[in-house]
This record gives sequence, structure tokens and C-alpha cells, in this order.
Amino acid sequence: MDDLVLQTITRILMPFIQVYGIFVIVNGHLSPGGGFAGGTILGASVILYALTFNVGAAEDLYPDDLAEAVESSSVLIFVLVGLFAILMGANFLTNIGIFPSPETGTLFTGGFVTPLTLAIGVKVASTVITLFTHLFGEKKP
Amino acid sequence: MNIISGLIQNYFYFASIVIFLIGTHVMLTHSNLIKKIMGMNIMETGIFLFVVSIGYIRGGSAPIVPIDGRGVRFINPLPSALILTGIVVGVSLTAFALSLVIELYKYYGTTDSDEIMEMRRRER
Amino acid sequence: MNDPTVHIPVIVICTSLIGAFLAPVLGKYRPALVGLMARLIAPVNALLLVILLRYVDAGETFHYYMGGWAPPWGIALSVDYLAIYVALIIHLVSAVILLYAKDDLFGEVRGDLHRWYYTLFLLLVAAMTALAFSHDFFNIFVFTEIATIAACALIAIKPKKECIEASFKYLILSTVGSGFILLALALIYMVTGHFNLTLVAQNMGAAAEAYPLNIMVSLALLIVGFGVKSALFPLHVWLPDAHSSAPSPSSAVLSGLVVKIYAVVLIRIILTVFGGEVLAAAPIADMILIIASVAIIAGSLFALAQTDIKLLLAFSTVAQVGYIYMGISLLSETGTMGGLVHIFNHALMKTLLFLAAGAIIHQTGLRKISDLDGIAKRMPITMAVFSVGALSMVGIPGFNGFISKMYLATGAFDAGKPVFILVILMSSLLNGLYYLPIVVRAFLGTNAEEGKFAKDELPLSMTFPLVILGLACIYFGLLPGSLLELVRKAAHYLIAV
Amino acid sequence: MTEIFHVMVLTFLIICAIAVAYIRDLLSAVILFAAYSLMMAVIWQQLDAPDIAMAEAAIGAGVTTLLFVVTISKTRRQE
Repeated sequence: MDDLVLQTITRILMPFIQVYGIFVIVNGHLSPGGGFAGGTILGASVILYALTFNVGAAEDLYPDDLAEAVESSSVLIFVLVGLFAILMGANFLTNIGIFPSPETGTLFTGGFVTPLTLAIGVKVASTVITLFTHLFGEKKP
Repeated sequence: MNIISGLIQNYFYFASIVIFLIGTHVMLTHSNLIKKIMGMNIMETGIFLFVVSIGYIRGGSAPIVPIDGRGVRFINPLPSALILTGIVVGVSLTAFALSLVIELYKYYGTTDSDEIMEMRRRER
Repeated sequence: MNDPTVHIPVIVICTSLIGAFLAPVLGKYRPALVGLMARLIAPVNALLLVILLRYVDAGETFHYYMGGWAPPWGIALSVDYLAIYVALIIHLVSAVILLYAKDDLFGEVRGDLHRWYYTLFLLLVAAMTALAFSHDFFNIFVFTEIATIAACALIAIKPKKECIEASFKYLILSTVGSGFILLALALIYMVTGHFNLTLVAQNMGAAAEAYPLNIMVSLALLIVGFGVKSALFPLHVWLPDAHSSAPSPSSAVLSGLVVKIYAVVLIRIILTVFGGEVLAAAPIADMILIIASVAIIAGSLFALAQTDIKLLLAFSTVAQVGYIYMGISLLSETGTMGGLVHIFNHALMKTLLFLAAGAIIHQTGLRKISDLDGIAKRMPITMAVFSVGALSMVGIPGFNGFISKMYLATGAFDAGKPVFILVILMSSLLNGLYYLPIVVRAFLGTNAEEGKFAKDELPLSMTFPLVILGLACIYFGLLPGSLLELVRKAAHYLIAV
Repeated sequence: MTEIFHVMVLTFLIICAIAVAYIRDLLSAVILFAAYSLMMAVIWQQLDAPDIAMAEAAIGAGVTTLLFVVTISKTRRQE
């Protein structure tokens, strides 16, 4: 699909989609959305790139090794944050006040909810991309 | 009459059950595997619609606390959370099933379960 | 709650999860370490669970609140004897299976997929453990789904068309099951307004009075949904293909553990949430009892007709799930104990049999029962262990299968339903009819080359788990005391509510 | 008025679902399925569940459709 118009528009559009995705992720505890929806939007931007250029280009942009590392580490972050609360003497996943919690309505009010949704978002985006490249490319899923 | 008025008042329930039944029908009776997966998705959305409409209050508002913190009547967010998880699970099931369909196509050259059964019978 | 012991349920689930997601990365750079890590995690977790058991023994059972939020908002884990018992079984048996998997995997799964195999296996173990501890409908739904996907993937990982087909069938049917479960949870939530099991149970009486239809429909949907997943008799159609075509370690874990965990969850929900009043209003227990009896007889009859050894074992699982349901739906304490003991005993026996069959296939490639004449001359240890498993299945005194059958029979007598003793006796007879010929053929058959008993050529990593399982079968047949003590407490918990 | 809108959307949903069941061309069925998912997102917005509406619009109408299209392009288009 060597269409100049499509490719140019994709190049222009991609940052906006990604910024919107990140916005949805980090605002997960304040507004609708969150890690899952935002992560899908983030992944969709790379899929758009893959569709307008080719799948190989997307695989170069986001190689498999990186995807595996990102997926594993984001889950590990989630679990380790939960276990950290145990280390501090509270129950699993207790929101202990190690993160600053300013007044309601500003960005970092969620304690560690924000880092957790960030981990989920990254994981989902990565999974969506690998799903697509594996199904579309010749590699075994 | 009682039943009909009940249906009219609870049209969300009625529609969700109809969708659920259509989905289950597609899933269990169509021989094409891709159609089966579509039926699976339709069935799931039917159930999701049912669960979410349980938590719905007419005239309530979405469960987002406004910045000035006024008290409004929120709809119940717990079913929504359950369904969000359900959607995640649904999409992963779909992706997994579709990759299985592609694998099956490599082996049998068809996506029709009747033809696959026929081929297997002939192999024996 | 400052004692670190109370966190063990979460830690056990988390270590499995961490292992699951560490495996692909670790496997890429240090392939040798992945298996070692997986083999370490399960025994360590089992040890932790024993410590937890000691703790609960000293004090009393408790609920663990995730994030420190109490029930109406938070998610709770119930730490009671039933959960610990089931979790212990899961980790002990999967530890043995993982030991065995080391060498067997090379024959059945492509080399670069090994790390993913461990990922799926540990994910399945984590999901099952979480299901055992769950005290919340939300968690039950989520982990049921995770376990289902992991189990399907464990079948499909073997690149053969039978496996992929079986996996697809399993996937479609268990999705219908999950749909039913979700619908049932929605109906329960609709009238009780809670997802937490304790709170639902408190509101159940009033709800059942005001909306009997909702409760009955949700009960039926739950039985069908979990029935599909645990292969209760008329809904078992996916099981034989799936369990017989999967790689041997997968077959062992699917047949030995996965099927039962759904039965445990269903029973926990029915007995603790719905409770006596609802069960008294409709003959639910009697219906399950009859279905279970039919399952026992029909599963054995189907198994009798099979020529493939793994297919035979798979159909035998259908019958054995019937035992578990039967024991618990007898609603007497000894009957419940029989059902719960059978969960453990069957996990041991069926794992042993599947692994032994896997060893035979790994070594000789033979799957047909008629080809197994004189196989004991080539593989004496494997066949000796297989015989132990087969004798346990039949229920010969001195092996662990006898213990559970004895409790089931006593339970049927206590419940005033002695007819079911007949079912148990008949199924023992049928079990003998299809298991013993294999043993007899293997030891006395003359088809194979003449000669002395040769030494097994199996690697030690495959012989060792087999021998351990065989010894465990005999040990728990002769000295079941400590096991029965634990099971009695678990049964108390179920019956008391 | 909202009731009438709800009933209209629900009717559209049911018609879409039936059409998905009876169309022989798989690609058309997938496109209809995408329309179905989008309508579902509208319903969820109407049911005051914006979280799900967003996820459904991204997942149901986006990713799932894409996966279906990819699968069909790798297998057969006609049923």
C-alpha cells in the first residue's frame, strides 16, 4: 500500500492518537477510560502504521524481543507493587502513601493507581500490537 | 397482559436475552468456525448488556465524582467493572480462537466444521 | 494482622504469576533456568501452604481483604480448610508434573515453545489457586476465564491437528459455560446486591423468598456452566478429545486438577451461598446425585469401549468426576468427606496413569492397548507403577482409591440412600474390567520379543515422579490418617453452613 | 424521548445480530458486526457506563473487527 496521501496523514495522525491514548491511561482514575481503553488506543496507532506501510515496518518499529520484555515486566511491576504493600505491613495491593496525594481532581491523586494503570496500558498496547503482527505476519502465534 | 407490560418496562432485559439467544444459536448451529466465533461475541455482548442494565438507574449519572464534589445519584459501577473485565476476556478468547482457526485452515484447507468432521471420519 | 503468615495465599498466587511472566524472558536468554525455576516454585509454595495450615490450625479460619478494603467494597479471599486443602493438592501434584515435564516435553512440544509452556502452566496453577481461595463472584469469574484460556492453550501448544481441533471444541463449549456463569452471577447480583459470598449468603434467604425464580434460574445456570467446565456427564463431550490429544503433562494437569477445581468452586457456591433452604425447596442435590451416578456408570462403559490408552483414561475421568459430585451431593458428612478425599486420590491416581501412559508413548510410540502386550518386559518400572494406579482406580484395599470409595459407600449409607452403594460397587467392577486387562497384558503378554526384564530406558527425571506418585498412592492407602483429619475439617466447613 | 431512542437502537442491534447470522459472505458479516459493536458502544453510553463504551468502541469495533478481517484474509471469504 504505497499511497503517499495515506502515509503522510498517518505520520501526522500517529502522535495525536498516541497522546490521546496516554491521556486516557493516566487520567484513568479521574475520567472514563483507564489502562485498558487507553492501551488499545495506543496499540491501534501502531496498527494504523502497520496497515499503511507494511507489517514488516511495524515489526521493525516494535520488535518481538521488546514486546516480550515489556509484557512480562509490566505484569511484574503490577505484582511487585502489590507485594511491596505486604512488605510495608499492609494487605496486598493496599494503597500506602508512598506516592504524593494532592487534592482531589489533580492528576496524581490516585496514589499508586496511576503507575498501575500505566503498567496495564503499556501491557495492553503491547499485546494488541503483537496479536496483530503475529496473526498478520507469517510467524506462529 | 402482565408479561407484555413487563417486557415493555424492561426492554433492556428483553433485548439482551434476544441477543443472547441469537448469539448462542449462531454459535451452536452454524458450521463455519468464523461464524461460530462471531456468535460467541454476540452472545457475550448480550450477557454484558443484561449485567449493565441491572445497575442502571433511570435519571442517574455516570459514576464519576464531579470536581466540586456534589452528591448526585450514580448508577452502580460494580457491574460496569465486571463487564470491563468481561470484554477483556472476550477479546482474548476471540484472538485465541481466531489463531486456532488459522492453524486449522493450514491443516484442513477449510474453515467449515462439517467438512473437517467429514475429513476426520475418512482418515479413520 | 501483622503476622506475615496471613499473606501466604496472596504470596502463593503471586509467586506463580511472577514465575509465569518471568519464564518467557528468562527462557530466551537462559533456557536451562526456566524449568528449574518452575520446578522450584511449586514445592516452595506447597511448603508455604503447609505453614499456613499450621497457622490456621493454631487459630481459626479468616478472610483476607485485598487492599485492606472490607467486603462490601473490597475483594476477599477465604482462607479456610477447603481452600488450603485444594491449593495444597494443586501445588503438590503440579510440582510432580513439572518434574516429569522436563524430558517429556522434548518429544511433544517444539523447542522454542518450551518457555511458553511453562508460562501457561504456571498461569494455570496461579488461576486455580486463586479459584480455590476466592470468596467473591467477581474473582471466581475472572480466574475461571484465565484458567480456561490457559488450559486451552496448553492443549493447542502441541502442533498436531487433533490437538488444535480439540482445543477449539473445548474453547467454544467452555465459552458457553462462562456465559452461563456470568448470567447466573448477574441474576444473583440482581436480587442480593452483593458479589461477596458471605454477604450474598446473608441476603439469600430474603431474596429466595421474594424472587424464587431468579434464584432457581441462577442455580440451574451455575450448575450447567460449571458442569460444562468440570465435565459433568452429559456435558463432557469436549473432555475425551482434549485430554487424550494433549501433551502428556498437560493431560495430567487437566485431568488431575483443572476439572476438579471447577467442581470445588461449584460445590462451594451451592453449599455455602445457596444453603439449605434453597436446596430444600427443589431437589437439586438429588438431581446432581442421579446425574453423578449416570456419569459414573456411563463414563466407565464408554471407557470399556476404547482402544486408545489415553482416550480410555480420559473417559475414566468422566466417571471419576461423577464420584466427586456424588460424594458431596449426598449431604452427609462422611459422603462429603468421600468426595473431598476423592479429589486428592483421583488427582494422584489419574496423574500417575497419564504420566505412565505418557512415558510409554514417549519411549515406544505405542498408543493402542492391543499393542501393549508384554510391554512390562521393556518398561518394568513404568508398568509396575501403572499397575499401582490401576489397582487404586479399581479400589483394592490397601490403595488410596479404596479409602475414598469406602467413605462414599459409608456416606451413602448414612444419608439413607444405600442404592448408591450399588452404583459404587458396579463401577468398581467396570473399572476392573477395563484397567486390569491392560496390566495383565503388559505383564503376561507374549507378543513382544522374548527375554528377561530389561531396565527401563527412561531418564531419571521421568521415573522419579512416577515412583513418587506410586508410593504416595500406597502410602495414603495404608496410612490416610493425616489426610482424613484435614478433609474432615474441610467437610465440616461445607456442611456446617 | 430517551426510551424511544433506546428501543430504536436495541432494534437495530437485534436486526444486526440476525443479519450477521444469515449473511453468507463473511466479510460483510464482519462489517455488520463492527456496526453492531459501535451501536453497542452507543447503548453503553446511554446506560451511563462511559468506561465500557470507550473499551467497546476501541475493542469491539476496532481490534476485534481487525482480527476477524485478518483471519478471513488468511482463510476463505465465503462461508
